Amino acid sequence: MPDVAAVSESAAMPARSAAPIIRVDGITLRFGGVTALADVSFEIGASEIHAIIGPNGAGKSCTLNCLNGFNLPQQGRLFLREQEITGFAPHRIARLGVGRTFQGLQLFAGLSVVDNLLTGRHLHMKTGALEGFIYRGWAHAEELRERRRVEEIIDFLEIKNIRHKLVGSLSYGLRKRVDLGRALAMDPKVLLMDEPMAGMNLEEKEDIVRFVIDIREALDIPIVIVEHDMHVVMDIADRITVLDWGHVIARGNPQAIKSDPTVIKAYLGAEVRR
Amino acid sequence: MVTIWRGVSKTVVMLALAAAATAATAQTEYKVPGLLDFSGPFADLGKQMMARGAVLKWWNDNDGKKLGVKLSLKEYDTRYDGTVVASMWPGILAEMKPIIALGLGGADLNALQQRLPNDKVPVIYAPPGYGFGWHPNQWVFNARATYVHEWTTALVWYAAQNPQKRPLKVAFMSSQASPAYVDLVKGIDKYIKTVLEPKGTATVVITEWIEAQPVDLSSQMKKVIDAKADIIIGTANTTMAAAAMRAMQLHGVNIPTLAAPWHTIWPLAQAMKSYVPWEGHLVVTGIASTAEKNSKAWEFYQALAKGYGLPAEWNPLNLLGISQGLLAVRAVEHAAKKVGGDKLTGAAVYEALTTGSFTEDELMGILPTLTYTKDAPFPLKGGKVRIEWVKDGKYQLATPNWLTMPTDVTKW
Amino acid sequence: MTSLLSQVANGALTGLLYALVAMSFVIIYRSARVFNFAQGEIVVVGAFLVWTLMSAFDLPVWAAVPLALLASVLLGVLIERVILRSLVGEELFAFVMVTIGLLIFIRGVVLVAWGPEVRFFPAVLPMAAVKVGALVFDRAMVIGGALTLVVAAAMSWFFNRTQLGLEMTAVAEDHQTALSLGIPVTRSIAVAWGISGLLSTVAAIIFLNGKGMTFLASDIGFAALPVALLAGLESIGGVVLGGLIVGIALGLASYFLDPIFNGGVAAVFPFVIMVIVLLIRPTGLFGWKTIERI
Amino acid sequence: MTLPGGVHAETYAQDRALIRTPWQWLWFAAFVAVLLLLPFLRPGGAVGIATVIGITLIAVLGLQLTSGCAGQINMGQSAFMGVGAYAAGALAVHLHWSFLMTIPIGGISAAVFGAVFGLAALRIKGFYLALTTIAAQYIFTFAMLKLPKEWFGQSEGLRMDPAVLGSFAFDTDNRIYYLVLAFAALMTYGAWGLMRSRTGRAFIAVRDNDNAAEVIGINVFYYKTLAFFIGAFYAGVAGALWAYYVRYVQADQFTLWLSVWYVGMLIVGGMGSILGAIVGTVVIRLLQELITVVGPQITDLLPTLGGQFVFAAMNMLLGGLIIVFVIFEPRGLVHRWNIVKESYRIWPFPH
Amino acid sequence: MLLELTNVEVVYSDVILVLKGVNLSVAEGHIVALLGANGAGKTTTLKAISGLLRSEDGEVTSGSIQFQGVPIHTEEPQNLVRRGLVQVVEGRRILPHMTVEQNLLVGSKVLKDRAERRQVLDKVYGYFPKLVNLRARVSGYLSGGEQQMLVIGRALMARPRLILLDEPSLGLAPMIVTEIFELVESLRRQEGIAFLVVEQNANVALAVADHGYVMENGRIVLYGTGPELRENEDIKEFYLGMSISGHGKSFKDVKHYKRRKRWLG
Repeated sequence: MPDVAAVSESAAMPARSAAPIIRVDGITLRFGGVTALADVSFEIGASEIHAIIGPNGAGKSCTLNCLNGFNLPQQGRLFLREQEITGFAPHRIARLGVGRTFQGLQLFAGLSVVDNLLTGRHLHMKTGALEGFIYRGWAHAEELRERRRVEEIIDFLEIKNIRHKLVGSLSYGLRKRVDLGRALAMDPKVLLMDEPMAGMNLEEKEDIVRFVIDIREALDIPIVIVEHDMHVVMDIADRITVLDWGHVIARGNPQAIKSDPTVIKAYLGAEVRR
Repeated sequence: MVTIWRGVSKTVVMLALAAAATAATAQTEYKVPGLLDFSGPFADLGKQMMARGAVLKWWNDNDGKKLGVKLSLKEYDTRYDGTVVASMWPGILAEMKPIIALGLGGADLNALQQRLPNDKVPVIYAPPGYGFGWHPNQWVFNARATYVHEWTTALVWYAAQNPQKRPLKVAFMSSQASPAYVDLVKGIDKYIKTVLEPKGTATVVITEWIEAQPVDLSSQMKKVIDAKADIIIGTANTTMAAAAMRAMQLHGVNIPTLAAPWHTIWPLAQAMKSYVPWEGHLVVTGIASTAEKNSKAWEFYQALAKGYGLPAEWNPLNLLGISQGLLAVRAVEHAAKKVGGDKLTGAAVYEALTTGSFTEDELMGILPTLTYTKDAPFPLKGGKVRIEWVKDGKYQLATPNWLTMPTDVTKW
Repeated sequence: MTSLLSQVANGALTGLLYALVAMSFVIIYRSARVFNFAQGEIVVVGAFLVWTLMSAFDLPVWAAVPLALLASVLLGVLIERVILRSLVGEELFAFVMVTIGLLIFIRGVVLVAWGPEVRFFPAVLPMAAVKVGALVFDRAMVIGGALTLVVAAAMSWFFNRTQLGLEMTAVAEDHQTALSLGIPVTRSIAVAWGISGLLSTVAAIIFLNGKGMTFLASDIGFAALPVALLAGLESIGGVVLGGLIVGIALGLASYFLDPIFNGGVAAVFPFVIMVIVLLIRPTGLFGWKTIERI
Repeated sequence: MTLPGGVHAETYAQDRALIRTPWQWLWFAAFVAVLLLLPFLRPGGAVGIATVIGITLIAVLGLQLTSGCAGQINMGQSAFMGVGAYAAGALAVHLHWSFLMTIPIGGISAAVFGAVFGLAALRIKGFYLALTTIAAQYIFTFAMLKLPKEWFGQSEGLRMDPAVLGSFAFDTDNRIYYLVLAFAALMTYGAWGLMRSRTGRAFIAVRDNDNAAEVIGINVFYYKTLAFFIGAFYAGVAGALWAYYVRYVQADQFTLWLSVWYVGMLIVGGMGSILGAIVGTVVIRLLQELITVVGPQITDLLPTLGGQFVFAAMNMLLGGLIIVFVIFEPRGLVHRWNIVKESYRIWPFPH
Repeated sequence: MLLELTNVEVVYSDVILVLKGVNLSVAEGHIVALLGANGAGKTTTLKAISGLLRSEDGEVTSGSIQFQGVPIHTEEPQNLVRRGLVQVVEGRRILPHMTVEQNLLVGSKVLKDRAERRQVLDKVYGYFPKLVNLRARVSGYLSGGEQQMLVIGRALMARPRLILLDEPSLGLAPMIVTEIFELVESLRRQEGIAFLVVEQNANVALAVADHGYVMENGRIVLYGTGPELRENEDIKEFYLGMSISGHGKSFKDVKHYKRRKRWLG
């Protein structure tokens, strides 16, 4: 990846290819007695920003978890570029190029920012335990090479001056940024983002939005984003899937979603009789 | 920190030496390291075994003075942990340059026995030896032969008491928690099968492996009873012995057990305040008997207790400590006579130990006459034991005299 | 055949006794989320308390046992107050280590206070044989087994039926929720330590009844470990079943496997069963399962 | 990475380096010199203690990798050590292989045994895992007493000859000290390399958040197993060295108690750092030494107390110290040291 | 006022300032909604009131919290429950391995005897007839709605004056959410219990609320009566992004230099 930040933002929107990158085919996920997802299907096209919205607990995170292989749906199938990935272990799916940021703080608190990002490079590194033990030579060279790569991301996310800090000591906003950096370090072919704006102020939100748009433009990858902030979603999403209580109740572009009566109802909730 | 304390200790010793110098005695002082367990699994031995210190003091005042030798004992808590011994020993070597050392058992034996020939320090052990220590040219010495030697002696004697003139039926009941327990069972088992069985003296009817700290032995005991055993061997700690006793009471039987004095009758009868449950049970020991009073050993004990602050009572563990101390001082004595009290070395003491005999007289009747060779770390020939038992509710000697140990015990 | 039956039946009884010790692990674990490695030492302290009161002070059973039980409750509460309380919120490792430190410390205390000599534990329970057909049992063991069942039932009742017990179960489930409902979590944990101390002494009485004893009796703690784990660290009733399973399996194993391995299976077999069960059910047979989230 | 103010890395390699200032180099060089010259500076006692510390350190480093870094509590380290000792011992005794072969093979044998528990670690977590590893101890003792006598000697154990290199035998305290020192240095260096390379990061990722680690592409199953494998490898090497030091191997030497102490050393030093393992090992071992040294002194000075009382009281002291330590500094000495250092530091400063 | 917060500041782990001067009050028998985005500090506010903060290394560093006119910010949770202040923690924290009835009984710590417990229990069952048939069921197997009812019912067992309700609609179907808020409303009406409800679903919360507060970044940024807020354009936009006006420019138009400048400074 070239320096992402340097890519002009006036670059033309990449053309959409016809084949979907991700296809979710009727997945159903249950925990004990609770149905988290019921027959959910959708597709993610190449380099689109696809938002999944819905009330809290509607199954948005569960959807991402299924895509990651973290949760195994009882029914339905998942495809990544027409390759079926249902039942794959999460690390295998990650290897296929699915990057992910998390809703809560899921960084490795005992590692510095640089090392957190380097864990994102894990997939692309080859040093085994033995080379690590010897360290000189190969392992060292790879370490430096990957470090260079990670520094690009640090540059892009503008977190240079905190690179050696333990992430446990960082503020919430910065941690979210490191989380994004770690996902980017994976060189993802698809990026899943779980509530990246949660708990941020307007300025921080603007930053993240900028990063998201830049990433899409520079990497030309689809981004699946689960988000509550409708403002952000309506502004940046190409397509939106609306989930409610585990069901897909609407999908389409922002304009269509905004005026969809089912969506309004789900979001507003039914009027309470007084 | 260690350095500081070593420093302090040195100062203390120097002061003591200065004080000794004013007394104008020309004794050459040799420091003797003692390895003991005060907080590990054999902590119960620690207190009793300190009797060996009294022996050294006694000897310093008597024979030591004549020879110009003074032995000062320093006890260490090894927690019966090989790691502690292994890390401590080089320091002891460097600081004390010992000519002899007093050990405790398995843990320090394990950690030291391979290096002692290089270190040129003989180490004396009080309890009986083990098969796994039976190698030539050892610098480790037991004040008596192995458990197997001692216990088979008792077995042969007991079989001879058997009025029915049939092979004595032996049951083993011991634990595999420690190699030591396994070792003694294996040795006796081999001796019975190769020597006694062909002679029709004894036969092994059952071997029951139990836990070292058993909860309940009633079903194991049932098997032993069903096997019609005449005697049970191997309950080599008090918990096993007590649990076996309970199980027998449960089944309403009383099969005699054979063990060392500090395993069964003495500690448990003391705790239970009664010898009655132990009627007919035997113990065997290569040292003087506590059942015997007014013997030479008893007199020696009295002398130690009165004059040298012997902390413990007239009991088998105490005797262990005394026997160990005695062998040590006599070995030093033999060596000093040969090379002179101011020229003692570990090698000289080793030579003294491996050549010549230590007479029962020298050993104050606590030990029988011992003759060591370089073939084994214990006297292979001529060793003797005493057998004690509970008869008519009284703890007493089963035979008036020492019994000679068999010489046909081969390594197992 | 009788021998097999006898081994299995006596194994089951022994297993029940282990269950009693395991229960004292479990009661602390479920409320405080701490596995107390020093439990075996607490059993020893309980045992010495009884011994001191009965053998040294010559108190009668009816006075000595309740006094010892009371003292062991206080000991449990004291440990919680002084040591565990200051660690709330620390990592798992801290708890592992602090109870190990406690183990070493209590052992030192026991050695200083009572010394390493062998003691004869008084026969609090009647010692006699109970014959069932060809099988012979130790009456004290049978009483102990029955007592274990009674204690387990009582504990089950306490934790499921009484208000205090329910509150303690709530603490076991979720400290914060319990707090939000007005349950004093730290007090519940202290009560758990108290109960656990009590059970330890009861276990000591049954275990050591009329036997020789030294400070090494603390091995009972490690012997009971497989029972607690196999059952799952939250379940009171499960522990009884776990004890029975381990005991019976032990009986079977020593009958069938000892001849093959030339004995000694009893020491290792409970651990082998434990590992196998945990591989299949990682929180034991009756332990609480948790759902992981990201 | 804590640096004094004003030190900036010019290259990533420098940024990655362990020793970065001239003063650090000086201290390091002095430390190495003391270690190398120890037998001449303080012959005897110090060498013996240092040898055992060196062996212990290797085992504790392994435990640090398994437990401190990868977060998998392991209370079977001593059993793993035993496996290494027996494997190396058997090869040396029966096949007369060189220690250059037997020590690594001892390590690998232990590693394979340890990896079995790593497999379990995927499913079993927390206290359950810690207690499961205790089973290793019982299985080890059982196996060593049951496997054919021709292999491991059963209750007799294995008696070994000194390690030999050409015609040079490691048969004195000083010689074996250098052998252990060399291995300890190598293993420490290796642990450091492991820690700051891909494997170490994966370990910490698995420890801090195994779910997130899995999702970003770290094979958690593999790394948990690997953590046990490597940790047990270290234990195996330590065990093999122990075998060559004591030249006698028996199951009795490797107790659960020892594993417990290893965990204690980690706690005192600090979880998750190589330096923590070193500090913890040295501090606890010296403390134990101190007690074995001070005990007799007190007994000498106050003979009326008797050794029994003094030594038991020492145990109280040691246990009490650990408790106090955990309560007041649950993250270990190294953590405290870092905090102290932190307060002197002006880094990070805006460039 | 039943509950009054004045300039409350909360710090976590001695460093992270989460609440930056919160003023808020709840009158006897009122329903007050506390709205705001994720991470705005709503839950922290509730925990500061109920005393749960301290169990998470949080601390009220300045300001005052008064309940029934008495300062309570150093009070232990159990004493607050005794005084009638109960928090229903976010995420339907049932005690999953206990039965429904056990769950309810656990909440009755402050009641004095069995008879009283029985009586309150019956009353709760009266409000939640669904739970009667489920009383012996292990609560982990209940549906989300049933669990939500259970936790509210459990809070009622303490006979509270004020319930702090954290996101009751989380992950529930609209119908169920409606049902729950109807219940809240009827509890207020019949029992006179006051509620402080943290909610993301503004509409449903404001429909029953007498007053509402909007939080952002640890501060109260908007205050009004229920109907006022419901008609407020900012609220609509804040929660729904439905309005085309408002924010003024699209997020897409944010410029790089702005970030650069701030980060370099």
